[in-house]
Amino acid sequence: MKSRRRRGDKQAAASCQPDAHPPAPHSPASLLPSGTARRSSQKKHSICMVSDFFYPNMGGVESHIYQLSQCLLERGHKVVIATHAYGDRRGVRYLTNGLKVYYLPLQVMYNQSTATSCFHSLPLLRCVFVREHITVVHAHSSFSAMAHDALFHAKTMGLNTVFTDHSLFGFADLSSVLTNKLLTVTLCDTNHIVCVSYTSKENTVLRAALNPDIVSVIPNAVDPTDFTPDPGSRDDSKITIVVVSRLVYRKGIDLLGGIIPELCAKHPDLCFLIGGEGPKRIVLEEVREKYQLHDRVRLLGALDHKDVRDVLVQGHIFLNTSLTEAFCMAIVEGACCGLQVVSTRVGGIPEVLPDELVTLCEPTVSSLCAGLESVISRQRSGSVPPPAAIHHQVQNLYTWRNIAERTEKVYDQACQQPVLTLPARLQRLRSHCGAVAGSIFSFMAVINFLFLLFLQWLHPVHLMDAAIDASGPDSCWRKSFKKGKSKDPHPD
Amino acid sequence: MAEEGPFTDISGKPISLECQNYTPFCREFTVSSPKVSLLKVMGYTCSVWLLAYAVFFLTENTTVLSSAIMVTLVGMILHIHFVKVDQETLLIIGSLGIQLSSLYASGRESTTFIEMSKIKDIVINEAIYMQSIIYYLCILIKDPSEPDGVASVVPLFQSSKPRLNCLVRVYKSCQEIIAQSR
Amino acid sequence: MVLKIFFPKCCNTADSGLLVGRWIPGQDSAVVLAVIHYPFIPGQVKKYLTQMRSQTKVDLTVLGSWSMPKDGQEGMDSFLKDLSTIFPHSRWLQLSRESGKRAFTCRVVQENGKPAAKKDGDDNNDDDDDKDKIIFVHYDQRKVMLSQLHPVQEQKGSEEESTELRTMFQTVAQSEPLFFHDMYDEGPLKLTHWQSEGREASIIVELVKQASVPVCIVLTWLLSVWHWLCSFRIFHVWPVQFISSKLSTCVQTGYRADHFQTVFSTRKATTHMEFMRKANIFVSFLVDIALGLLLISWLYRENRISQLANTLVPAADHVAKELQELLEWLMGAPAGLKMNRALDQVLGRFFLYHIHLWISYIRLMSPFIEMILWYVGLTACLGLTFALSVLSDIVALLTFHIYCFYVYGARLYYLKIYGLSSLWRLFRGKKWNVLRQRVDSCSYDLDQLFIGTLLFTILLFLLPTTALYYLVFTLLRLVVVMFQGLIHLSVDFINSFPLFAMGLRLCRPYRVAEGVKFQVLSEEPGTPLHLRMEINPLKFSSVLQCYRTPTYSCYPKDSWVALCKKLFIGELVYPWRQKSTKTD
Amino acid sequence: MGADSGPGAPPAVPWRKVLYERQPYPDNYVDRRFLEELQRNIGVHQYRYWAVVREAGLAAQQVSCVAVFSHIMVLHGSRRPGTLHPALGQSWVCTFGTLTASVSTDTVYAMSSMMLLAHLVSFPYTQPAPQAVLSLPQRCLALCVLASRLPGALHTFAMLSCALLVFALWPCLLHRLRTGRVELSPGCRPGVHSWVGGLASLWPGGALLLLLALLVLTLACPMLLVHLQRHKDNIHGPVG
Repeated sequence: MKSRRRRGDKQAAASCQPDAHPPAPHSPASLLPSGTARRSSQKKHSICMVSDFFYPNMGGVESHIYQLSQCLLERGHKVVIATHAYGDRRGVRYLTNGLKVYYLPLQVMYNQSTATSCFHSLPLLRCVFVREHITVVHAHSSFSAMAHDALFHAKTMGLNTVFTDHSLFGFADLSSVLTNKLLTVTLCDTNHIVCVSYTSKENTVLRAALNPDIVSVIPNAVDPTDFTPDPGSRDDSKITIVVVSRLVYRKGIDLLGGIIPELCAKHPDLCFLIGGEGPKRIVLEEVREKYQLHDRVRLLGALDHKDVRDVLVQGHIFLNTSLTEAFCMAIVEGACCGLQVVSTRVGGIPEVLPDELVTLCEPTVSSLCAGLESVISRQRSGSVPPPAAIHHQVQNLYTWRNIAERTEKVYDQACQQPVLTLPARLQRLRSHCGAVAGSIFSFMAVINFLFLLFLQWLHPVHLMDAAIDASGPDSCWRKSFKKGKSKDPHPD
Repeated sequence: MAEEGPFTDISGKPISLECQNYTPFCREFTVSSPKVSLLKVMGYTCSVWLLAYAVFFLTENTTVLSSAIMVTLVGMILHIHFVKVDQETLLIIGSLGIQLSSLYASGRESTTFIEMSKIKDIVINEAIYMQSIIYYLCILIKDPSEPDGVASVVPLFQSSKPRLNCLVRVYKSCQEIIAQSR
Repeated sequence: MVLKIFFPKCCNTADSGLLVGRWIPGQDSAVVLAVIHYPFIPGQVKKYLTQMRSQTKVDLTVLGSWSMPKDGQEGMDSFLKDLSTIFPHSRWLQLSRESGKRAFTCRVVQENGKPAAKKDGDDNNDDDDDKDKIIFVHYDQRKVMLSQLHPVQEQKGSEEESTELRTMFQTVAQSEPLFFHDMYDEGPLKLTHWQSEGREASIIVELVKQASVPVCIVLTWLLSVWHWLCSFRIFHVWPVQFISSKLSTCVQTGYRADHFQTVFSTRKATTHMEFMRKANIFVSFLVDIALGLLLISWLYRENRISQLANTLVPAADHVAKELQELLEWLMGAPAGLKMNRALDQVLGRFFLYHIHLWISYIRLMSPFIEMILWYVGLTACLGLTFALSVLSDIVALLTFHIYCFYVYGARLYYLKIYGLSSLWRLFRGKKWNVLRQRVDSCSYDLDQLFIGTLLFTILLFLLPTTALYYLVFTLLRLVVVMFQGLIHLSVDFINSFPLFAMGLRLCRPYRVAEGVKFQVLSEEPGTPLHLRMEINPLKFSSVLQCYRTPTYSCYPKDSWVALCKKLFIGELVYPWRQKSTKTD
Repeated sequence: MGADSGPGAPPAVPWRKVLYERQPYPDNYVDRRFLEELQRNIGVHQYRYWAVVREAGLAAQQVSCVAVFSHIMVLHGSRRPGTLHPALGQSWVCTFGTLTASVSTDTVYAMSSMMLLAHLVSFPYTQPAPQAVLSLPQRCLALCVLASRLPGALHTFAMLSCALLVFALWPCLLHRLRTGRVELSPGCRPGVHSWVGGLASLWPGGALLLLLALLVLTLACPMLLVHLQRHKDNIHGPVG
């Protein structure tokens, strides 16, 4: 791994090519003239974002896709989103600025992720890719089966692919071994990969056995106007600790259940405000009942995204107990609201905020309690900076415009790379993913290719109506708005 | 007044669009799909009967034959009476309303008239149909309780399913008339 | 805007005269109702119109003039033009028909007397102004007057919700008094409308209308007597009420009494829906009685009753025998299943004793069966529904033993499942928190665990035996329930089927209108657009949905999944709905 | 700072692994320190042989308990029914007789041995013993199944009380000993084992098998564990 990296560096330095990625040994990409690269920054892409997770579901991945798409639209690219149908919401919808969303009727299996058979989503996804003239397929989240499927199909159809990994995985247990194998297969011929933090990049490179040069690090961002401090709305007669997260194992709710009784016994003026819903809620409820803390631990249940800020500003300290986290948006939001942030030192969290804004602890009850105690004593003595100062410091750290710019460069780079032909792809799969998995997935790739041929015969491209662009270079969205008559029948 | 274009439906079968201008505010669009092909009917009938005969040969039960004949006959009658649509007509009369009618292969005609005061707009929409995504023309019906809301959507040319170029043509002339009558 | 003129077909060939009708408020359209012929005295026309206005509550006015060229009436045109000064108006229509042409020409004169727009055959160089557009809609006055537009709007007050077509239909329907004036009436005015050739009426209908009032009074009195009888205290004692609510005959009697009350109320049906409901109930009542009489005429001929009785008793006996054999089979090793012998024997003997009781009961009853059947058969003269309900009750009584077995089996099984599920939670160290409706973790003592597990073992090993008995008797019970359900469905079908509305749809399709359809009449170039308006009848399925008499089967039912779940956990299932579930 | 803005010459500022600072490196820059924080075998406990042997004693002891129980069972089964016990739970005990009457003996044995095996697996061996949630019900179930096979009510009753002693009360006593006075517990274990040996002498083959099993469990298995320690290579990627 090390020798390969050096070679990449040398090559980049020698050729002065902005594209630092060493081309794959069996691809003729290195012959691209550098002029194309310079021109390509002006080039507009047609991007299809694919993920199982999108609005109306709420979460980090969902808002990432939405905000990134909006900023890319602003920069003149054409963006469509493909996700699965959420209950009654199926078909085609338009969001702000002509962001087109396909809610495809695919069966949901578990945790909002679709069932995968590698093939059954091909007809619909092919239809989307063809009629929208997609050039780049950007899949999100390794938990999303639809994203994996879309990458697989896009490669079969010869489109450029980009993948964003939003989460960290372990290596030890059986399920992560299987997921990592799947990720290896999916990513071995993907053009470019985006990770949200350096730790996440290391994790992904290890899991999927990737060349680190095709992995870019682009963090998430937070809209600072949504998270403004409001010291007036908090009760200064007591100290409030806010926790906003889904109540699941990965977010360390068991740790929280250990912290609450210990700190509440020590500080009689301490309150907990917990927003979120999940299977671990029962742990907190049992703790509350056991120690009679009904007036000091408030469980707010599921929060809408717009209510999060109003909850955050009611507290003094923001606590994050995650056991694993690629890039913690929650602590940025907390700091943006001017709170003192206490967090576990896991995953990419140490990279997110400067040391003066966050107190990092080990993911144990005793370490977290010690960290919280120190912050509480600082809060009591009044030696913490005012919320407005913290907000001012945080607000320009992560902005969506910057993220979109950097992602655009990733697209430019991905578009310069060739998409592997079927034989090359089969060879790559076999050489990269081990004998057994490689052979199985080569077989799948062949079947998928045959299925694509069958579909091309059954439903030829010339019979598909090209979609009218709502966004992108020749968007009719703005034009039609000026005319005062919109083609979009569904005002959402 | 009739205009013929090289129009096809979404599966590539040729259809014809006939547009008749009665007055500037009254137009009629007729989309006709190809008639039931006799060859196809014969093919289906023959295959069903051959199958029935094979079963009869194995079981030596004559009810198989008679039931096969009944099934083909009833199936054919149901098909031409309820499924196969030969012609779909859209009659738009400015300030009065829009009338949709479809003529089945058996000669049965079903008609709906929607008054202009109930119509919010005519639009081209996208929908997922079977395993593909298609464009279709539809009428938006006003919600009486909410002036800007849409109560329901009435799809047009549901059985012939023309492609976008045909839809755009109908859409444009419909919009002309609707704009006039406002 | 486009001017729309609704013109009755019958006036196409009318002589020249004045157009009487109404401008529809808010819309740019006029409904022509009749033509008043020349000669007339304007004062009399005005008087007649005010009289009609008060009768019909429709804002009738003179819309304009109608000219039909005939030989020797050359000066008519200018005369009709001058008429516009006599009648007050905002707009004056001048319709004229030329001989040899089918289309009309129309000229609209505004209040200032200047022709605002004209659309003549000879005047082709008209500017494309918005105002010169006229649509003639020809309608069949009779059909429009008699038809009822769906969905039915009962409130007359909601004028702003009613659309143009609805208002037009209402106008024609309300102007009925205008059409009573036919050509044989003596009077100063001559009108053309659909009844001008003579009024339609039927002697039988009029006679029935006259006769119905005293009949209704008598029947209402009889009904009140029935209600007085029902209100006796004795019928409200618990067991009587309970049993009568479960016997389908009693339920059917209740329905019938309700229906009678609706039909024979002395109040006249004011709205359309009310009238249709009455008519539907009445017609299905008649059909029901007719079917019942047919049944009687079949049943009481050729000694069929005794034949029936002679087959019924052995059949019940046979069923009991079969059950006995089934039980004996269950008491061995049924289908090679290994069951707990002791429990098996106990249960088997218990059920066998029941069958023994049942057989002796049947033996005791057998001499009287024929007589009972004879009297019971008479209920068919009250209608087929009664006969069917009685049949359902007889089936329920004859299979009472099966019901008993089912209840015993289900209760036992339910207890077992309940015990097993709570002990399984104990097994995993959990317990059911009743207050919070959730499963909590709980630390049990050693002895609790020990005893709990012992009990769990016992219940687990006894479960197959109980489950088998439960399964067999549930299947038997389901057969009976399905048969009863079939009977209930057919009774319900007869009770609720809107026979009258269906007949109306079949014979007079225009009476139930879903909407209208238009047809472009072959136009001649340069004339206004002529459309023919026809009535689009309601679909049969919509008729059924709209006019169906509400009965108990219209209430939402348990889904199949819920039924299966109930069966699995051993809750009792009944062909009727439970009181407790209804309140949920 | 974008993917392709990397300059030819390395910038003067050293790269830092932080996201909150805009650094003059491309997004896909790979630093020398890449994967430096990769950790292997963190938190791995280095076992010492005799300590493991001592811990394995607990497992061996549980196996012995099962053996004691099985032995009692066999002894009971080979005797003829004696006089009925007039004591409590007569009717209770009687029902057991009929429970598995229609199930064949092989099935009963198979079932009970499965249960006992499951018990051995799910027994809480860790030192601060949590509550025996699954283990106790499992052995009770095995016991009930076996007890229903016994010829008379007296045997069943005796069996139940004996099992209660071995399975329910004995672990309690051990727990007390372990938490109270630690020195006693290793001492009493050989006692149990020897007792087992004495009883098993009625069936020499079985005794031999048990002895072998105990030896393997207490001596060979720890040795294997300690030996395999050397080959451990566990990636702890940057997971957190």
